[in-house]
Amino acid sequence: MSNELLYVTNLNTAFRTADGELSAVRGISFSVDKGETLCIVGESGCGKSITSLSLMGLLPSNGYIKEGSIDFAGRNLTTLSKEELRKVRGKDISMIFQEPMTALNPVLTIGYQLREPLMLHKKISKREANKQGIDLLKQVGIPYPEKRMNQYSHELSGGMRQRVMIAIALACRPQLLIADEPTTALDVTIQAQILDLIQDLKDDLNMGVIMVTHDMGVVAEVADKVMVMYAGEKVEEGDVESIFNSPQHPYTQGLLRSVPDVDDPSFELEAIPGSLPNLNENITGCRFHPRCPFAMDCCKTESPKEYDVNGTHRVKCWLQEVREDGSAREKVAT
Amino acid sequence: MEVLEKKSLLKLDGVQKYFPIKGGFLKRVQGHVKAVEDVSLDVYEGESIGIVGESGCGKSTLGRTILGLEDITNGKVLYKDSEIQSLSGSKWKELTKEMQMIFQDPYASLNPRQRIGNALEEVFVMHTNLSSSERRQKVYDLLKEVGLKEEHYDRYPHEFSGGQRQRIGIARAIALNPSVIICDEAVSALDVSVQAQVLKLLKNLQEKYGLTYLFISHDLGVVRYFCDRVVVMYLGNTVELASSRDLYSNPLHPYTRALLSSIPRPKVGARKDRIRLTGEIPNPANPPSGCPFHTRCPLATDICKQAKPEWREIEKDHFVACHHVEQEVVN
Amino acid sequence: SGGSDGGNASTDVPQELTYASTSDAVGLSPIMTNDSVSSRIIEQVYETLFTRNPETMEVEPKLAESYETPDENTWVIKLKEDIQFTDGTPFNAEAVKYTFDKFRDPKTAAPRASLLEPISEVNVVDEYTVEIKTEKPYGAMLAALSHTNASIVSPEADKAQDLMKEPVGTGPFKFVSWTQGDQVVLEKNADYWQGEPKLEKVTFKVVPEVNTAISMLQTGDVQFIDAIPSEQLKRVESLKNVEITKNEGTPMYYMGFNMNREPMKDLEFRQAAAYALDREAYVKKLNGLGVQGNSIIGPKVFGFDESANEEGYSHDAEKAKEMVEKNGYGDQKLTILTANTEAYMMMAEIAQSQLTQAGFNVEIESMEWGTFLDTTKEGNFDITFMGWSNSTADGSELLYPNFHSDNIGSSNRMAYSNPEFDKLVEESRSNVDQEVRQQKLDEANKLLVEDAPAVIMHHGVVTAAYDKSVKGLQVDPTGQWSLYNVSRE
Amino acid sequence: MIALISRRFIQLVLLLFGISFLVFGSMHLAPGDPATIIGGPTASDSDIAAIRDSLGLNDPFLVQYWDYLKNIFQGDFGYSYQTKQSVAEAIAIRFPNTLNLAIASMIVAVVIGVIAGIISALKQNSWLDVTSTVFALGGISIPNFWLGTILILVFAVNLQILPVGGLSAPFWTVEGMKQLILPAITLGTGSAAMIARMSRSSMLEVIKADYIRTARSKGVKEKTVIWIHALKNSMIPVITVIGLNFGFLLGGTIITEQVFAINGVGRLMIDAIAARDFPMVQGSVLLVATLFVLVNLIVDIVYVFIDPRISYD
Amino acid sequence: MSAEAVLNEEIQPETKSKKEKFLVTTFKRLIKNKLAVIGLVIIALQLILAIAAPVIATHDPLKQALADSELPAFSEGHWLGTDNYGRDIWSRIVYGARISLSVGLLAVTLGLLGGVTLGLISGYYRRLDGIIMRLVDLLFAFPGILLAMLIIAILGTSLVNVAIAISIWSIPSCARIVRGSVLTVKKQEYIQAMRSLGASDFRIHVKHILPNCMAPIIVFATMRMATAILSTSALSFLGLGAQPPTPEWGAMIAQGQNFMWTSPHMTIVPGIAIMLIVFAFNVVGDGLRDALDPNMDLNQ
Ligand SMILES: Nc1ncnc2c1ncn2[C@@H]1O[C@H](COP(=O)(O)OP(=O)(O)OP(=O)(O)O)[C@@H](O)[C@H]1O
Ligand SMILES: Nc1ncnc2c1ncn2[C@@H]1O[C@H](COP(=O)(O)OP(=O)(O)OP(=O)(O)O)[C@@H](O)[C@H]1O
Ligand SMILES: [Mg+2]
Ligand SMILES: [Mg+2]
Repeated sequence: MSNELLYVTNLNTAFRTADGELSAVRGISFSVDKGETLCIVGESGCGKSITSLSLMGLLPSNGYIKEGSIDFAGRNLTTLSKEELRKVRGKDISMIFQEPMTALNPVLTIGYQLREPLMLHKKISKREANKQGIDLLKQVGIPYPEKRMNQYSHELSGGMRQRVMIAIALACRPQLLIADEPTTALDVTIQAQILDLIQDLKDDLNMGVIMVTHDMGVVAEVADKVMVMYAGEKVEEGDVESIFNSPQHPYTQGLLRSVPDVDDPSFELEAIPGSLPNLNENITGCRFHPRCPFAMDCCKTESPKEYDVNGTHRVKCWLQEVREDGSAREKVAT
Repeated sequence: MEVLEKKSLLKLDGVQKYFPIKGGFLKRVQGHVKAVEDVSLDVYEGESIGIVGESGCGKSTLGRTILGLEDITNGKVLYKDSEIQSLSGSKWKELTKEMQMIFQDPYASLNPRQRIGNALEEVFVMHTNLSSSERRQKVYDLLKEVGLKEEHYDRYPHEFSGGQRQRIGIARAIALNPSVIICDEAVSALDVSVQAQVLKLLKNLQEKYGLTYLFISHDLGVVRYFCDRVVVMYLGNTVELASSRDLYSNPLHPYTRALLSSIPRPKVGARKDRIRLTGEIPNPANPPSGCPFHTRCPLATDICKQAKPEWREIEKDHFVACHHVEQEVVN
Repeated sequence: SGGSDGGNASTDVPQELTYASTSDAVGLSPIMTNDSVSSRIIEQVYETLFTRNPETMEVEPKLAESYETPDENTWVIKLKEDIQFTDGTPFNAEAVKYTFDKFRDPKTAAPRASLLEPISEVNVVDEYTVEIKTEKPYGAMLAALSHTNASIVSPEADKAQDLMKEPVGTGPFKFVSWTQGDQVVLEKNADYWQGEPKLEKVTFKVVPEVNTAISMLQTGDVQFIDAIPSEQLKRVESLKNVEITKNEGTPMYYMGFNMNREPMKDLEFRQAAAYALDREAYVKKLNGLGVQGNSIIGPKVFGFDESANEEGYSHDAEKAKEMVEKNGYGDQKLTILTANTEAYMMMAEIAQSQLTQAGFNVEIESMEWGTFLDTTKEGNFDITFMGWSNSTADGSELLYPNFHSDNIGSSNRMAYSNPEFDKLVEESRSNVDQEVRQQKLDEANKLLVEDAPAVIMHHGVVTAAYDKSVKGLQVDPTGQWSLYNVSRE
Repeated sequence: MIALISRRFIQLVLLLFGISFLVFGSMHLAPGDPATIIGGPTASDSDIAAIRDSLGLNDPFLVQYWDYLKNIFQGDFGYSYQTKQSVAEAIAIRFPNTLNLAIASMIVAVVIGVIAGIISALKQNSWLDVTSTVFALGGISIPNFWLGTILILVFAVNLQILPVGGLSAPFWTVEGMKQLILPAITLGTGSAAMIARMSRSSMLEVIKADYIRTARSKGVKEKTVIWIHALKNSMIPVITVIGLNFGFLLGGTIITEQVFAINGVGRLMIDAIAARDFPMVQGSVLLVATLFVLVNLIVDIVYVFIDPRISYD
Repeated sequence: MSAEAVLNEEIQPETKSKKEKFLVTTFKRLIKNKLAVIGLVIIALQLILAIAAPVIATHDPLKQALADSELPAFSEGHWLGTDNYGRDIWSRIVYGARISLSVGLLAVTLGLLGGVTLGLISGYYRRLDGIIMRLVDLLFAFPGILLAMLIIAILGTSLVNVAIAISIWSIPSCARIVRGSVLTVKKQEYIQAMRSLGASDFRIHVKHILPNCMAPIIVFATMRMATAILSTSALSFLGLGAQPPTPEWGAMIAQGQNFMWTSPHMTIVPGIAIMLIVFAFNVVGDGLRDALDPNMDLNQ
């Protein structure tokens, strides 16, 4: 039996809008193994959340998967019926949403929302579910969980809401956890606690994790693999050491340079100049080229191929070709 | 960046905010969540003051209370010597021109039925006499400044990504060049590159206009980079206040230390041993007696359970509320 | 007698009858009420001294034995003996005096007080003889005394209880219960002086909607309804289990002109309007529930003479147009004020259309009943429609209130004033010789028809529809009926 | 909450004062005189004067009002001008019928309305939605008179399975229920229509919300998503409409009461107004006002239970 | 001066185009909805009927022909039959559209104005809530007929007064519906955000709370059309407004009810007319709601 949990090939997701069709995700392929953590990083608006939602089959009403397949534990999720998909969700795959305030139902108690997946998928009594729910809240570090069970989302702080979301997602011990910026609203001590919790579950259950985050510290701590996205495309992918130690794509390099360093008081921030192109912007060649300090002529005309850096590390950048023959260095634009 | 003449712009005096807890069949008030217990603070003109602390310790509530969005339970907030809570009508409008807030939840703070272009333009409609084409131009500039595009003008909030929405919130807050901005997790949803861009923008504005920031954040790296001083809050109380340099190099309060030790470093395998807080997490509705941190403090002794530690200036401009600081310092 | 023949056949049908009316009785005291629904019930529970024979229309004694008029202002009435009210109180001269005195007492504020207004004194002569004195001779005395409102009440009961709620009379039925707004239940008076009635129990049910009442008649929930609106007649006629009676009746409906206003003051105007009205077409629309005629006094009312129908102004569209044109009646906008009930609205709509065709410029203004009464009383109208049920079936009781100048400002809504006519009416009222009265009334009637302050729309037809199992029901021309002889088979 | 309730009761008292004064005033202002109506067209001037006097209508307006108030404080709501019955008693006889009818038709309305509305919302723009829309619109555009009469014709006259009218048996008996069915349907359709449209539209408002997505992400059955997660969020306008309609029904519904020969408050009030029976009108208006305040209080309390963010203090 | 003028000139097309753009996009979204288009067509047709009544009507709507009364539909010369006075029903429907549509629209508009204002204020200001809501209760409890009688007594009888009377009946319902929604909406964070931006209460109400309460208001208004048209008849019966023989749909239905057994078409025909118009307004309302809802994907 293979160790592969999720295998996404050539995922294309688009939106219907007043201005026509917009492609938010453009032909992304990746895989997650059991017990593996894949971190997705990339610029804000590059399509990380939409990729996650595509996997869940929960795109906004104007979004749809145009192309591609999502194989999860041997089944292609894109072809499942609504009902079959429903049975997978929450039990086998669960997701932590990015905005906890709007993602929690304002008129149902935290307790209700937490008990629901437990009772549904584990078929346990309400009382039992309540007990387990309290345990879950305790695990995510919420003080006085008994009381919180009866509260509503607007009575919680931002971080508490986020932790409630996490507790809900973890409730049924899924095989695959998709966490969209799960710890942005948490202070570092609790963040560490949550990351530990996920790590433990991963070890215990052999759970696969897809984590979307901006916090490079978190990436360094939890990731096995990292996928870097830019403007709807995957630009680089590799195991965590390789990405951190030898980032290949100019965007990845820029990203890592922008991380503020706590330990260095004199640190100066460095942002990548320019901004993310619009979804409907028609950019020929490499989508990063307008911002790329190394852009070459070929970058403007032709999409880069995918290059293998080492066994696991792949990158989509013409520079690789240049590097391979080592002759065209001078072509690098300033 | 020594502040020569410290002029207090915003003064918090014993600010306290309790929320009623309702329950039972008739939804009677059964107690109070003591979200902000006792916060006194001088915010100086032109500085950035970071507010950090455990999730749920009352940072957002403090921010909202300062702006008068929550009724204050006790205490006073003085802006330029006038009490904010008693402002009304036109005075209030004046104030909002000078004091702005970036909300923690950008999605919820945008009207779902308003195109974001209009949402931004509205700020100018309310406070300026600009013509509509000027306003529009301003909005385009703002969008560009926060890394969005003119094309985004006609979109609705739900058509954005989390980070994009956050930037809209930022754009809205800086639109009028206020003097004070309360940033509640203003950059948390941004990737590091955009974050860097936005932080630079905020810094530039500060340099240009002498802006003052109250910067609530969990990202201690960002706080260190961005803030001149940092307040650490725990369970509705301030527990430590120092310049960021001092705080990061010489944290005194055990909670601050635990916090700093837990920062994940962006290097693979760089994970240090962090201080794990054990013990019971206190309930804000029924905070522990004495020092609020004693239930989880590795140094806690009997006195911590009985007496609330005083807010003391241990070193110059370094305040802390802990019974055991001297002892620590000596050690 | 009549009832006992049917006795055998009727064994399986309970001797119970349910009657439906569209509104609830106001009350069950003849003294304090003035509405038709109340009078339907009162009629079964109480009795009057005299009664009008439904066939001959002659007044006959009922509780009275006989009467004499020693002088024009005195009526001595002998009463029947050995009659008791259902509470055991004996019926005697005392009771009659009590009833009439109470009725006339201004403190009582009886709504129909005008009925006995000419009476100045009621005296007990002996146990069974009363003497009624009037100031002026009162020709319609017997008609008044046969009016339901002049029913005799039990003095004991009236003192002990509220007759409005718990009536006590000498009639064939006695009161059982009343659920306000819903129903009144009566049961037979086993001790009734003429012998007990055949029906055991009678229910007067309130069914506000005629459609529903007819449905109930069809399903057998109700056995008897009356006053069927003309629009519903076809439906009722189609019901297989239902019998319908239609009799010419005393009610009359007329178009009245405001005699205080121009141009209605103008005889020619009124004539033109009368010519313009195609009353034949209108009466046809009533599906047989109306009788056409020019006479104000209807065929079933005392004082009527066939010749009066020849007088007046029958439909002549050409003549009407001519007159309108000649006098420029079309130049002025006039309103037809009408109460918003079906029957009047129909008159108004048809008349408005016909008058318009003749060149008049008329508009309809409809009003709710209470407002209408007020407005017409104040004389704020040009043309209006009104009706009179003639429950005494006596012409004086029609002409005096409606057209006599005494009543301008109240029931003479048209403010018609004609001394010659007034005199004739007064004579008809003050004469006790019925021949003379007939004569005077006829004269007054013809004068009125000529003068046309009012144009008769139609004379009513009283109707009743009842289940085929109901036998022996007879409806008076006044619309009243007694259930005494009714039985079910 | 207790504060809310007690505040409402104080307001209620003030409201009752206000409305009694207004009604009293407008009855005097409106054309039509009780005495003329009692007397009828036959009455002579002196008859009417006597009636006016006996009703105390010759007193100045404020004196009449003051007397009325004084009596009310002694628990006496007066006597009908026309029938001389006690107002309190007259209302007491009719109110149970009205209440029965109101509850029954509200049940019909809520059940049909909410279900139809939700189905419509879920299958937006499908033939199911269009059908339910058309039915809803039929429900509101068909006059009760018409519907009631047709129902009687079909079910009572032709099929003979239900009684034509009346409401004599208590509603918990079989007979009582049978009597209630047709009027309840007649009355319920209008409210059902409104409720259906309201539910549909508010359901559509919330169905796209993020928390619905969250519910789906938990693998919650679509039914639960709708009936729990979405419904509760969309209930506020629906509850408002239910409250409104219930209030209206409690005030009595003239047409339906007439068509089905139901002895209810609506008919009482309309007859009283027609007869300018001031005390009776007053009594019924005070009842209706009180009921409205109570119903609205309940609605306001329900709001808090539906949406915890709402508070009144 | 001249510079200013130039400036102004520049501005105006801008503002206009922005509003225009909003209307155009809303309209575009609206006409994507097939039902809404049907609704728009029905409304347009009815308007044409009303305006071009003299051309379209086959008979004088007031002309009686007692001999030809109660002809069924599809009779010769009267394709929708005649009423109990022999008047041509089609012609009456056509002319009646004028009154029924204008009274219906006016009444609903007035009712909305009053109701929405009261509802907004009462929902937003806790202090005024009690007073306004009790006022609304008072309006509820105040008997409608008495109100109509008062209006006749004080204002007189006219079609506008009919609309006023009917609109007063809608105010309380509308106010409560709006208030209910405001209570939820005002607690949303974006309203607080607007406050912190210094928005005036008026702006918050009109630009932020109101659009987010639109759905129930649209439903209420479109449904109310039916009630408004139907209640016109009750009022004209009392003498307020259109008097017979003026054709008016509600009155036609009321009159026809007496002939339900013999000539049901007398009620059915105007009934269908009302239903059509109410259907039209409702589906257009639905479409509008969807078109105004940015979250709604109209292309699927
Ligand atoms: N409903 C929608 N309609 C149209 N465009 C949309 C919609 N939702 C998202 N988008 C666009 O799709 C792109 C990808 O969005 P996504 O939410 O995946 O970004 P993200 O990578 O998660 O960013 P962030 O880190 O800021 O959350 C963005 O440019 C966004 O503007
Ligand atoms: N409306 C409310 N009703 C009741 N309790 C509330 C309310 N708002 C906040 N609280 C409580 O007040 C406390 C402080 O909340 P606050 O949002 O200020 O925390 P925070 O410091 O901003 O946390 P985070 O970093 O997680 O955003 C929490 O315990 C929260 O549950
Ligand atoms: Mg995202
Ligand atoms: Mg917060």
